[in-house]
Amino acid sequence: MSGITPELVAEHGLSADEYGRILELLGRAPSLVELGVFSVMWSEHCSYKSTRVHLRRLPTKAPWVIQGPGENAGVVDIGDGDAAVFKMESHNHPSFIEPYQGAATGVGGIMRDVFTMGARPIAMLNALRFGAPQHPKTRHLLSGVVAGIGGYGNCMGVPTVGGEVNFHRSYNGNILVNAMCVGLARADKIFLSAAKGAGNPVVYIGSKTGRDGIHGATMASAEFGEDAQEKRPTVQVGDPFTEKLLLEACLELMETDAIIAIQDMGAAGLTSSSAEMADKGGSGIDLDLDKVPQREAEMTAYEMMLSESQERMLAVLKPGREKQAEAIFKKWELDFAVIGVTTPTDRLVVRHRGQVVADLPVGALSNAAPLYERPFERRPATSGVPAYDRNRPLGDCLLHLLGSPDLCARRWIWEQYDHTVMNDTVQRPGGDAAVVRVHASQKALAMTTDVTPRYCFADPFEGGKQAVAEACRNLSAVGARPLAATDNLNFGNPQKPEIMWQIVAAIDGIAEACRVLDCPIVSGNCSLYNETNGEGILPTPTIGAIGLIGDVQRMASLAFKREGDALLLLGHTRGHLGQSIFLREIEGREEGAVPPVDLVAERDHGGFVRGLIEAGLVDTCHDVGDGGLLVAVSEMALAGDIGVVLAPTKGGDGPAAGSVDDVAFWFGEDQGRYLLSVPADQAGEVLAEARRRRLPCWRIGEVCGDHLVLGGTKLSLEQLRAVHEGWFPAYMGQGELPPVN
Amino acid sequence: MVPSMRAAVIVFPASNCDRDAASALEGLTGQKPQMVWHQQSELPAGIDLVVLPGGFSYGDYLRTGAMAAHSSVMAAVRAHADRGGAVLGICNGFQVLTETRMLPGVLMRNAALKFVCHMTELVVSESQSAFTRKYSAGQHVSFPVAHGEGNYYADEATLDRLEGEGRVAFRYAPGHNCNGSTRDIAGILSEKRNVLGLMPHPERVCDPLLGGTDGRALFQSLIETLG
Amino acid sequence: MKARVFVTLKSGVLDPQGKAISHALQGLGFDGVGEVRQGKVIDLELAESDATKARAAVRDMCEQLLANTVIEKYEIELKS
Amino acid sequence: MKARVFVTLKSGVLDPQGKAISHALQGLGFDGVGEVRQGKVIDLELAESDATKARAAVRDMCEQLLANTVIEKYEIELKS
Ligand SMILES: Nc1ncnc2c1ncn2[C@@H]1O[C@H](COP(=O)(O)OP(=O)(O)O)[C@@H](O)[C@H]1O
Ligand SMILES: [Mg+2]
Repeated sequence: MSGITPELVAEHGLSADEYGRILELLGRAPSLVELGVFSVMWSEHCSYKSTRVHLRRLPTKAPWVIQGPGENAGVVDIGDGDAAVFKMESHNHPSFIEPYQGAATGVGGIMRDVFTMGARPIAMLNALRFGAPQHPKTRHLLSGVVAGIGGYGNCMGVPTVGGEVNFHRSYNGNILVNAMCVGLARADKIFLSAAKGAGNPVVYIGSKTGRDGIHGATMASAEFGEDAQEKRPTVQVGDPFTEKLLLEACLELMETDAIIAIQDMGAAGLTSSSAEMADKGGSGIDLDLDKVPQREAEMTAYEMMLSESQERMLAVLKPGREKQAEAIFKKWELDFAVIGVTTPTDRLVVRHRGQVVADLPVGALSNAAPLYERPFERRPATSGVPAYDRNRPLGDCLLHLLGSPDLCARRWIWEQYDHTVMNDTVQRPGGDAAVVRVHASQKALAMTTDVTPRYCFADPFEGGKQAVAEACRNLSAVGARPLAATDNLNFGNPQKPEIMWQIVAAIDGIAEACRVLDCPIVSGNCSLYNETNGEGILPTPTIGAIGLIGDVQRMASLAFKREGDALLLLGHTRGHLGQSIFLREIEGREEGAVPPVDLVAERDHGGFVRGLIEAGLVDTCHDVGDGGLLVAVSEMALAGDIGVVLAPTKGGDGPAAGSVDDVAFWFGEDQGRYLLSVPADQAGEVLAEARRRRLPCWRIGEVCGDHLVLGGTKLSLEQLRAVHEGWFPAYMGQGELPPVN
Repeated sequence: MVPSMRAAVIVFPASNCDRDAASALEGLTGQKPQMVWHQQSELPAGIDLVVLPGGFSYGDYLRTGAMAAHSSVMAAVRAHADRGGAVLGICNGFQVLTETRMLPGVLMRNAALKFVCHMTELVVSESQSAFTRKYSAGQHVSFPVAHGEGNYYADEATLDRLEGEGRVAFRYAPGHNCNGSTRDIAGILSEKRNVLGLMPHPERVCDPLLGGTDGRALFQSLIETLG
Repeated sequence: MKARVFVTLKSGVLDPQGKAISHALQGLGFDGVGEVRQGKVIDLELAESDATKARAAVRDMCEQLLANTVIEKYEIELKS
Repeated sequence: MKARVFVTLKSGVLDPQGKAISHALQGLGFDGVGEVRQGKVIDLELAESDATKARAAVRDMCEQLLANTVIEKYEIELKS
């Protein structure tokens, strides 16, 4: 008796072909529970069916990589027996529907991915994209998302130390909320999710199961229609208090040797956690749903298997250790139940009220999941040098840019995040990379998230390269050696060949940059179908990267520190204005070729800068990014509250290659550049060292006073600060928003 | 001279500045404080100082500090205070102290309804206490704040009394009241002056790498008094 | 005219606060406390004196602002 | 038996949330909205079936936990 109709199949997000494949694999029609299990396991979110073939091209190995992609998070060796564990994940669709809870549960989810590996989370970052500022939903979404991230992270007591925010109309109907968590573990105490061995108890830990977000995983993989608001999918509500207990209880249990495998219940909760653990362990699992702690009465097997209730974990224990584990969870007042056992079969068997409601070969859910080589259509990258007015007054342009939505200070956001709890935040938000000390040591981890979606749209390959290059540059700028990265690939509908091209090319660009910069990808996440009514987002492959600082006393920050320092510029300036913020904000156009990324130069410049910082020669450094040179200089001046007089030599031997005009020189977005501020008596040494290495480096000014002076242009720091700091509070304050919670 | 102050840090289920308080104390005294779980009904013997750390003891659900106020360890903390023992409540710890009524008033939602995390300038209004003797009255110090509910409120009579008895230990400096607290109050003392509650975090400014050392004098005052 | 609005979580939506309160009450020795749910009550003073119009206006306020209808429901009570 | 508890700020205690709501309502074009106050509503399921006992128990809950009587007052409603 199979009541599985084609409509039901379609509602589960499965194509007719995919359903045919299920019939073949099972040799019978699935039960409703089984159909639900397939629908989540074969969803884009869990199976990576559109991207898997391409993700294989990413470099994932290095001698210091302990765990690459394939586990809950990536793990790298940071010396002295310590390991850094990190990953980034999206919660885009839920955050659009309910910004506070969507963002909060996104934070909770990525933290679980990290502590399920045995790591204590030590820092959070978030990469956010919103629609145009003037779009009616943007302010509401922004305030909800920020409050949700803070609400969860602050309660957990994990500092939120970095991230990024962009506005663009392409995100009007699809905001992006990518959260990254970095944790610390002992390198020899990493916990994995392979449920090895038969006869071992499968235990359920954490919150009770309710009817939360049923079919959330399928929702995250389907394009939005007009009726997204109408359907009101059950939104998951986060409970950071319970998560904090879960964190402490799990870490306490991990101090024992009772655990064989452990995995958080993320999207598709019980289904994906049990199927993935069985698959990785090469075992079967028998679950008895009657044992599952339930929040609501009369839950069906289907609901329990698909529930996305938060703050839950599944673990496989060594036999006989149930009591020991239970005592720990009792102490932390969390639910604990033995709900199943591993078996020497290859089947996932689910029982409910005495009936077998699902009996599936594990391989059918994992290996046999569909894998698509979706057609793609190469779109030529934008090209050419855009026209612009060379005579624009530099000072006016600078003030305009510093106060524009994509370049203004983000203080309004990060002051709502506790970024100093845990007493190890040695570089706070607002700099290039955040720096968090490894507790009770001299080492520190630097971390950053980066991508420039407008570049990725214009040229996905160069854009992919640029995202990695910029992330590594941000790490180098504080003096950290890039170790590894996590990627969160946010794109539109992969069934459209032009979108598929963006995915393919961006991955290639990322792969090439990671290879040259020796920064492997160790974890990641894909979020596809970010489209509303056929309109896709700008391709946004967010890169989250971490780096190591050996001695926390030897690091750099962007703030000017001393009057009289010489300001040096490393890297060529060709005045590249294509796809620049200047072009968009001042000229009102988005066109031209993206700035090319010379990866070899990136590698060499980064190494040079790090060497100077490690040697104690440089303590002030900033990379030149969005908005170009003059914006970067202003940021250094504002951060240090000291002015600067700029006077680069013109022509021949000067920093401007060829005949670059002033506007292009100061606002071009050429890659691979850094600004260094060094005591005047050491500048010669730094310049000589650069010459020895044949690196392009010039003195372009002096740090002094309380103005930014450039030829006839003279702007006070006060003036610059007012526009830079002013935009966010003014924007969020116009017409008061209601309290978010 | 080895300071001999013995400190205990109370750990509620979702305390999250317990480690920070402990490492600040250890850094200044050379001794690890005792960590005391909220379900204990007694404090370890010989404790001079009890620290109620920052965090979200019970998720800040219902009201901040409300549930922690009923935990069994709080009866012991109250008894310790009644015996004249020193109690320092930081941030959530301050909220717990007002909920137990060991300190008067309440901490309401920040007036701007947002969590605030930044350095803030304080004025030490009272240097005559075990907590503040190493500061001078009127001295300006920088401590960070990190809270969503630090808006101190008490009725006028209570406020007058606090001020009259010299029990306002810290105020937000003019222009730095980040949460709407009445009379700019950031920290207050109990009647016997052995209990201090304050919203800003002195334990986060005991290490120059973390942005300052203005918090050290608070712990040093305690070491000098209790050691 | 005065209006009182109750904004409560839709049934089935997790209520962490309610859960914690129930737990705390049990801890205080109150036996027999089952599920606890926490919501908001919003009291409004309105210039409108016509009950039908007032109710309609408050309903609009709930839809647009007072309730997050993705997870919350609301009830309106009028008192003159 | 079910109990509903209203916990609201005593008059005279400033209510920033209420103020923000009132402000936002005006911004949305709702005229004639005067003072707005926000409080909590807590719904409890009780095993107790005797109304007098239930009310007494809930009053104790309010005094001990549900309300902070320094700034809040409470009302209790029982429904069987
Ligand atoms: N874009 C990507 N690049 C590299 N690895 C990826 C990418 N997307 C996903 N992965 C890896 O695939 C595995 C499964 O990812 P995911 O389903 O997001 O994990 P989770 O079950 O923890 O949510 C993880 O190990 C993740 O690191
Ligand atoms: Mg996971």
